[in-house]
Amino acid sequence: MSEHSPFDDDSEVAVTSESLRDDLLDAYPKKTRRKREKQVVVNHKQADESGLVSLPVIGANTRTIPGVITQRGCSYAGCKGVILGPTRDIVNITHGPIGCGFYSWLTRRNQTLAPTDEHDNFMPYCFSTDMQDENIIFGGEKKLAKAIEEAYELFKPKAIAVFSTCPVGLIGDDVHQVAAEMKEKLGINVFGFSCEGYKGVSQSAGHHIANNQIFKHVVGEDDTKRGKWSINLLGEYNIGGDAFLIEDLLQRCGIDLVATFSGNSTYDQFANSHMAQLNCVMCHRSINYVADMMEKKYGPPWIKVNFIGAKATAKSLRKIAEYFDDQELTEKVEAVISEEYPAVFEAQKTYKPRCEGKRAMLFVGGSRAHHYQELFAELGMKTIAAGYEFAHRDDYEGRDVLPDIKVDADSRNIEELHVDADPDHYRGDDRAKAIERERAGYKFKEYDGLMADMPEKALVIDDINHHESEELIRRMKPDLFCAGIKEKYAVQKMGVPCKQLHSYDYGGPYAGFQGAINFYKEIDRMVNAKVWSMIQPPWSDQADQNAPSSSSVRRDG
Amino acid sequence: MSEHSPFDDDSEVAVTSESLRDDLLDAYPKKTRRKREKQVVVNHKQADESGLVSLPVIGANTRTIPGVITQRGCSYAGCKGVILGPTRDIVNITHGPIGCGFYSWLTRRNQTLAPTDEHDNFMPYCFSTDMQDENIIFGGEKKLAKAIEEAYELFKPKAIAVFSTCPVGLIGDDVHQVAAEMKEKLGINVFGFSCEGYKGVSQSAGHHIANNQIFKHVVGEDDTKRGKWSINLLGEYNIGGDAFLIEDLLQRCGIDLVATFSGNSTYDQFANSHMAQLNCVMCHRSINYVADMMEKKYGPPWIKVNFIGAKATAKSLRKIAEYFDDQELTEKVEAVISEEYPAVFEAQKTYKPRCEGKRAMLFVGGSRAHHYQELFAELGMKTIAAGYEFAHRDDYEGRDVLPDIKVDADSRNIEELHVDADPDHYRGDDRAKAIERERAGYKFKEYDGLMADMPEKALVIDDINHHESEELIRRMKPDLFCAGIKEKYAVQKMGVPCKQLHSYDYGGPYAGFQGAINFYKEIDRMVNAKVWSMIQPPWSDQADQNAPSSSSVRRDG
Amino acid sequence: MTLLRHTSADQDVQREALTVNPAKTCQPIGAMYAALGLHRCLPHSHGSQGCCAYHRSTLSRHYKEPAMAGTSSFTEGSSVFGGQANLLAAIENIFTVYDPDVIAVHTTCLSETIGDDVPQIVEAAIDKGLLPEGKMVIHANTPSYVGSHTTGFATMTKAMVDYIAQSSGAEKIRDQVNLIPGWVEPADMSELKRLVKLMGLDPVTFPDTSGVLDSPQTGIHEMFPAGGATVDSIRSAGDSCHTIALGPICSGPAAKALFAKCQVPQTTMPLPIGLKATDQFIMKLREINGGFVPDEIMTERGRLLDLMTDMHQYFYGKTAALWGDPDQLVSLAELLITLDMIPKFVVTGTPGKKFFKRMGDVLGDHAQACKVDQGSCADMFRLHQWIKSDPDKVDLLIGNTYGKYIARDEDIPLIRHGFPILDRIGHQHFATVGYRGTTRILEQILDAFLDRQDRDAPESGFELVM
Amino acid sequence: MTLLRHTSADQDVQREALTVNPAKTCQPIGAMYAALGLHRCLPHSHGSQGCCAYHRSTLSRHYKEPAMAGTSSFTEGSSVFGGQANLLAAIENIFTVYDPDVIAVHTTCLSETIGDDVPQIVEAAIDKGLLPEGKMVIHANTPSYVGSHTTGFATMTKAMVDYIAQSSGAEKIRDQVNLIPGWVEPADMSELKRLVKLMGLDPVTFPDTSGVLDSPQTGIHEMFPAGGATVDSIRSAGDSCHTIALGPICSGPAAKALFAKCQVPQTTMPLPIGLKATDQFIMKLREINGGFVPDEIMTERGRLLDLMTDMHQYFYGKTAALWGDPDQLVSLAELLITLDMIPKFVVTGTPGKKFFKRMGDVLGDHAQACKVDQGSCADMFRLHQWIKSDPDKVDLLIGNTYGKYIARDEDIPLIRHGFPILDRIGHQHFATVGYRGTTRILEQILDAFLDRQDRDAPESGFELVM
Repeated sequence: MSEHSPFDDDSEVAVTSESLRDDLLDAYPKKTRRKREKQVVVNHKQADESGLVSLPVIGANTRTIPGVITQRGCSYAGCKGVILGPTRDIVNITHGPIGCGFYSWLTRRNQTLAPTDEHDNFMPYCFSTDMQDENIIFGGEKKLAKAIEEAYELFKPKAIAVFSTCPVGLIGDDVHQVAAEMKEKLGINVFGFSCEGYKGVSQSAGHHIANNQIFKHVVGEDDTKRGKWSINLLGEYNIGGDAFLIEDLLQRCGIDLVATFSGNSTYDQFANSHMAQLNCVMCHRSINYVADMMEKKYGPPWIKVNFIGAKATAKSLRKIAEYFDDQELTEKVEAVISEEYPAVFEAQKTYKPRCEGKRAMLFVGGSRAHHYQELFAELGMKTIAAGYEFAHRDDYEGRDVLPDIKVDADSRNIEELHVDADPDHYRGDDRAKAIERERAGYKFKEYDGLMADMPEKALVIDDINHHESEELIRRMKPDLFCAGIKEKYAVQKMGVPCKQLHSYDYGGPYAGFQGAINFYKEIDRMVNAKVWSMIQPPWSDQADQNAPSSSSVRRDG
Repeated sequence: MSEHSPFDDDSEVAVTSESLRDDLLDAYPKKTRRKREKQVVVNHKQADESGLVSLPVIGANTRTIPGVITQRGCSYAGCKGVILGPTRDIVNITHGPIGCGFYSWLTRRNQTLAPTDEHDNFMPYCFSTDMQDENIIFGGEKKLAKAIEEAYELFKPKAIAVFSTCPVGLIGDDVHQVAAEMKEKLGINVFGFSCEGYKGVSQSAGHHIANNQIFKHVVGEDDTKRGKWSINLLGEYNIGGDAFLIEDLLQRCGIDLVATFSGNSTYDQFANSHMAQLNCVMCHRSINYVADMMEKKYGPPWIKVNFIGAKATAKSLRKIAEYFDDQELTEKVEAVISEEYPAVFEAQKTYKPRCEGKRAMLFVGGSRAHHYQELFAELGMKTIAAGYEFAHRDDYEGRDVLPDIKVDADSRNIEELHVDADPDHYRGDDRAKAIERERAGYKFKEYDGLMADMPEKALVIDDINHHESEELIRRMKPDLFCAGIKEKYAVQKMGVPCKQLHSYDYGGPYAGFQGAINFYKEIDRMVNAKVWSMIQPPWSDQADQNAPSSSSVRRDG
Repeated sequence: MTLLRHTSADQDVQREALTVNPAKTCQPIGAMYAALGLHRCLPHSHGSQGCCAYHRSTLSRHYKEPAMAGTSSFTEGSSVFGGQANLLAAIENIFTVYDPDVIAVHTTCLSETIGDDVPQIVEAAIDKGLLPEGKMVIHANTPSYVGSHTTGFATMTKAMVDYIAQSSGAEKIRDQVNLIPGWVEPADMSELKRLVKLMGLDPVTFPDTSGVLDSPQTGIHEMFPAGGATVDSIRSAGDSCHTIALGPICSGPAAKALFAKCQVPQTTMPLPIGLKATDQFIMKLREINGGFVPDEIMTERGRLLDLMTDMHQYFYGKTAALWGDPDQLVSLAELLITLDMIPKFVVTGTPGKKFFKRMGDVLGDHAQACKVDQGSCADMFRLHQWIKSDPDKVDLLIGNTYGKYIARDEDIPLIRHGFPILDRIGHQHFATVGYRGTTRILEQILDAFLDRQDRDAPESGFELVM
Repeated sequence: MTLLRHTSADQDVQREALTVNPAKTCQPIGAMYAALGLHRCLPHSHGSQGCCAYHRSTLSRHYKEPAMAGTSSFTEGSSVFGGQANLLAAIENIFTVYDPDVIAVHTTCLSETIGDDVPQIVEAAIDKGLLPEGKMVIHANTPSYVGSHTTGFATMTKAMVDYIAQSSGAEKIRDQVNLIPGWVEPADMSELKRLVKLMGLDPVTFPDTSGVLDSPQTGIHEMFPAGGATVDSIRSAGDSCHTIALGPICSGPAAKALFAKCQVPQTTMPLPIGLKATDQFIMKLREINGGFVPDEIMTERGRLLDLMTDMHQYFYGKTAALWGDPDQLVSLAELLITLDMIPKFVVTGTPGKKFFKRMGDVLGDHAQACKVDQGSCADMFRLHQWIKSDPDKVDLLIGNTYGKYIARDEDIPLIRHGFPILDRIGHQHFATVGYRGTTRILEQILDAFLDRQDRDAPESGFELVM
């Protein structure tokens, strides 16, 4: 491993990762600095004598410091917006003041495809109890019950979900009780989420709350048997149509996709998902515990996959095939990869020379800051700094550190479901197959995290804030910065293109092979756009005279 | 007949028609005044002892005075734009510099309806020889011949027409010779028009030139027999879809419309038109001579009709039925009128009270300034001044004055075709029927002109110019002014709505019963639009302080 | 395949609890937008960090600009024990790291429900020496369960008066007027200032997001862009001779507070969108400037009228459905009425007493032909049900981006106006207030109608000229 | 059913004689438009009255304004014996009835073919005492069979120099520059003047149709509206320190004539549409003003750039077909190139030597991928055949109203730009020059693309946010 900072080679001033880190931290008051020191890490990998590499420890999944201008959102956003948002046929009622429902209304680009007009698709609707002053004072349960009834009467959905916003918990509304009563009364599934915005330290808490309730209230409701190569895809949210591309690949391979959690998903898919033979986890952060719970309760093992990047996609498909260990499947997978790869090579030939050597920074999400490095690598671009918005230590350092993670008060507040094998539904055959495959050297539950893949001495920053982003950009002038909408325009004002990796800037899809090609094109567009060279006016290199004040130079004529 | 001017009753100042006429004329240099005196006429109708009413003599179809800002256009416009424009399947090539073709390209709203994609419709195309300097110097015949060939090769039309622009006649290009040669060469009908802009004194000359050539080169080419109640409609140009409504009425009456000259027309209709039993003339000015020629050459008589105004439409339909004198037809016509009239009454009930008593002025065209008075009358509106842009004395004073009209040099230049009965095609039966009907009191070739229908002492102005229009409006403040696009915005700047009666302001259709209703609505809209009352700012009745000059009041802040 | 297909035309159960597709959002985002209109001010959301993230995202998506703001990042602990520690930390961090002149704190449903006393916490911050010399913290109480984004905007605007404006005791400055523009685009604020200056007066404009949320691309990110009302200018608002508050909902409270605090006479009037409301605006300025209107403004007025006469035939009798904020809706409805159009359906989620009265005044004779609704269930779902059940489909939709779903389903053209506009870029640069701004709206409406006419015309009726 | 369906994609016979759907019109209308930009001037068409009727109609349809002009109303007699009598009568009538300060006579193909000598006729008019004291008649030779409407405009503009401009012999006025804007909309002329003034210079602008062809509705018809370049101002053009001629075709000849006549140094540069051409314009003004650019202009530039960065993803790689006038086309093509778009097909009917070279410079590396044509048969028919035969349909059309037929047939969005725009209202009020004007074009392009995207999106891809 090279000892020098990834910054050194291109920059004119002698910035080292360490010096830059110091500079970032120097601006803070003492207490703030102490906290941030743990989260701003130089990726110095140390190999012991046996060659075993150890990574630095990073602070993650801890409270955001007030006032720093964070990227993070809240538990409600993670629960209602991210996890439940992409499911089209559940009526999602936000119980609270109007804002939360409003902001999470169609803003996440999780696409869905109802096969016909007869199929429900409630995603274009925003349902809210629009709590008013009096509901805060006298309680909102009655209004919530009424709202559920009204929603049922208008839309006749197969399920209604209720999402709690900040005041709901504080005033003591029992959404679960109301949900249970309405389930009884209406005869459809109704369930609630205690995903108040203050729960946990980031969206991550909301993912957990969402997944737990889906696991409790929906998974296992439908025992219909599935085909021979059946899988679930966990942690894929169909941003910009990613899931459509992945679905297409799986279908062409003959793999039976039971459920995606939750891109392009339906209630019925969740209900049947425990019948899949294998769980494939995309976003480790948002959902690895669901895979664990399914394994415990129903038997199917899980593996980590990644469909971002052409190489990663091929690898993931092969890994699935390898699990099922069936010649027919293996051949199909290879055939699909052979069909897709020529166009990828062609695209790489075009775009790599135009992007090679450019430097990217990625600060986003709970897996994207890692996965997208694959695509940049395929373009010959270097990721010189990265970090997550809401990940935990295992997402940085790998699952090996799981036992070492301290559970603090904020995380303790998030319910951990205790799951045992379901006597009626546990499938010993799946378990047996997993054990057999593991013996053959197949790796389950394997995730080494982001840091292992980052260059030596790259900066890894958890929960980055505006100050740190701006300093990084100002000092390092990367060719591209990846973040979200809140960061985008500030970054671009510095003359650096910013790719949104939440919404894809309304581009995409970027998953799979076709998606990789889309991404190459998009990055080429961004890093080679003429506009960045035109920001300085042609007279900027000439000394300006003192301009008269504008009032004095105006005339009539 | 009332003796007082139509202006007196509403206006506060004592303006008489005579005084206003004087005021209009006073602005002119002597020579100009002398000429305009003949064309600006107070409609003083004198009845002799026998009750026979004689109208004042008006100067018409005389040269426009240079510099007065006239409404008029030229011969080319009348020929290519008005008469040939609405025919969809002739390739019309303008031989000349680019402008003439450009300005007459799709600007007249004469709609057409090709029944299928396979039918030609060249109206959206502009064809021109785009004459250049060298063509003027060395002659343009070769270029014209080549252009005709190129047009044929690209479009394979059944006929090509060539229109001469000003320089063509001057440099001596023989378009007729070229046309004849190309007709020979290509095997399709090719014919030319000597419609140079300087021919005659207005568009009217162009109409004549156009009609003559169509009569010479196309009419009579196809002798297919027609049905029992067959007519041609002459002088209807399908502005805004008028012809579609008339076609519909005729069809529902069972009348066989052979050809319209030339609204929604085709080459084949013209070719077959001589087989119709009756010619019905809408715009007397533009085409009455064609009716005469057809009568002479082929036998069918002609009548004047008018489909502008509900009453006039009913009357015209009945007059056609009366001619054929067939119970079946009469019943059909009455049935159609009965179907249409209730909606007309309903509309009149709604709109008449909103428009009644409002005063209109009409200065447009060669028949519209007369025909549209019907519609205003149906709304209870008064036409207090009117005149034509390019009509002749008979259009004002009625066909009785035809023998008295002096043919001046300008008119003498326009070819008069000498037509005799066609020995092979003259239909004596049609002629016999006409004579029989005439004996029964049926009136052919009857047109009393505009003045007979105008109120006593209304102002009748031929070839009005901007000065006269502006004075009329300034002095009389009519509620509505009807003219064309050149006048529209100047009129409206005076706070008076201006209805275009060439293009219908991109509204319409206004013909027939439905068209009448459209027109009522439109006039109600115009005379009652809120906007006219808002032109003066609310502070206009308050004295304004002297504003500081704008430069001194600007500040920064 | 339509998207909002799940209810039939006749289906609008009498709802009293469920809001579907709201025509409003919550107070704090309004407070944040207003605070961005204060020069060198960092808005701060005292509550969960999700609120701040949502508000910043929405503002950035609408304005295509950075929307910088801090949050107190409440966790469960702060929700139980109060947010004082969080706000103190925030104040220290913000002044240390970002160095604004002002922090403008607004509350959320969370901090309001637990009852945090922001002024008391700010006192504590001062006591602890967390406020650098010359810096200030202002605040507004904006619980999300009261009012709407527009009232949040109003409340923060009023806070600027409460905290900053002062009467120096001297005579009022004859040529200086306060201009409270309400929630409009940055370009609107520029345009309003231009008009006041043309009228010979010196406007103290607040909040003023021009130069903040329409800032130039210069290669430098200015944490605090050049625009915005300065503290000094707002301070001097107490000495202005008059306050013009545009829009009673957004601007009325600040104007009234300024009168109460500094005795500046005030006039609250409609947002100058459309001929009549702009006439009213100019009339008032003319009253203040001693009675003149410069030629430039007369010309702009005349040009608008010219377009109104030229375009009238295309507007006459056409119907529209509108949703959004009351201050905008009243003026837009009036504009349509002056064009002889009919604003057939109008909804706003924002509550407030005088809306029906104001709409009634504007609609006049047409009131019977129009449906107007306001409040919690006066949402876009109701509007859409009205549209679905109307046999004469309305000709036009005017409102924010969410209208595109109705536009698609019902095949009705949409003019994007109001907040938020998430799917187009540029609106912040084109004013729709004043005579000139109204010409833009007219052009948009005309284009919508004529594009439709061109699209639907049969071959024979496809026109070159219009 | 398409309208321009009569030729298949592969059918474009090598034409040398037949123009189909021209991308130009004739000189006289340009002379008339230019003359309307002279204050208290009545344009006069020396030829058949049909020319004048056509030109006035077309100008009125484009500008939605009166376009007053006289005609010599040639009949067959005048065509044979010459138009002197007609012009003398016209001069007498016009001064008597309409009282302009200037009559601007232009010729037509008719009077040119017969060889009328306008200056000699004017001499005769003076001899006969037909010219009142202080009045003048200027003239331009604009045979319709030479050049195009744009060169006619150029010729009348040059006539203003030839007849009116004078050098007083004193030193040039340091802050006064001549601004020859070329054939642009009235709002463009206003915008250009505003920029020059912001740069601290005093523009002598001619012709100047602002205030003439965008005049207000006041209830009074002004035969000669308030706008237009005055004779006095043009007279003083000879004393300006510099002439900036925008567009070599429309403005170059006048600038050169002014240099020859009064030794005013001149710079002929592209019309400032787009970032680069506007930069060039500002650079030149900065050179003249001694070297400063005020903040206001820097901000406008930065805002344009901001939109360019924000919108870039929607523009990148998109293709367009353009037609119209060379001065516009060169700048529009450059604008598209700076947006990373490709102006794939470009035609102009206007002849002129440097067009290919200028387009080549602007297209740079893309020149090979683009088809450009000029002259008689470089018409919209050719452009349409190119579009039909291109397997990748272009994404956008930019040009005058006539493009709507191609737009309909090929289902490609059209942005109306140039002359004439007959089927929309309002364009004369919205500048497309300068940094601000360019933002309007950007907004139009973006709207065109996004409206299309919304229209064509499947249910699953219909997006709220963009």
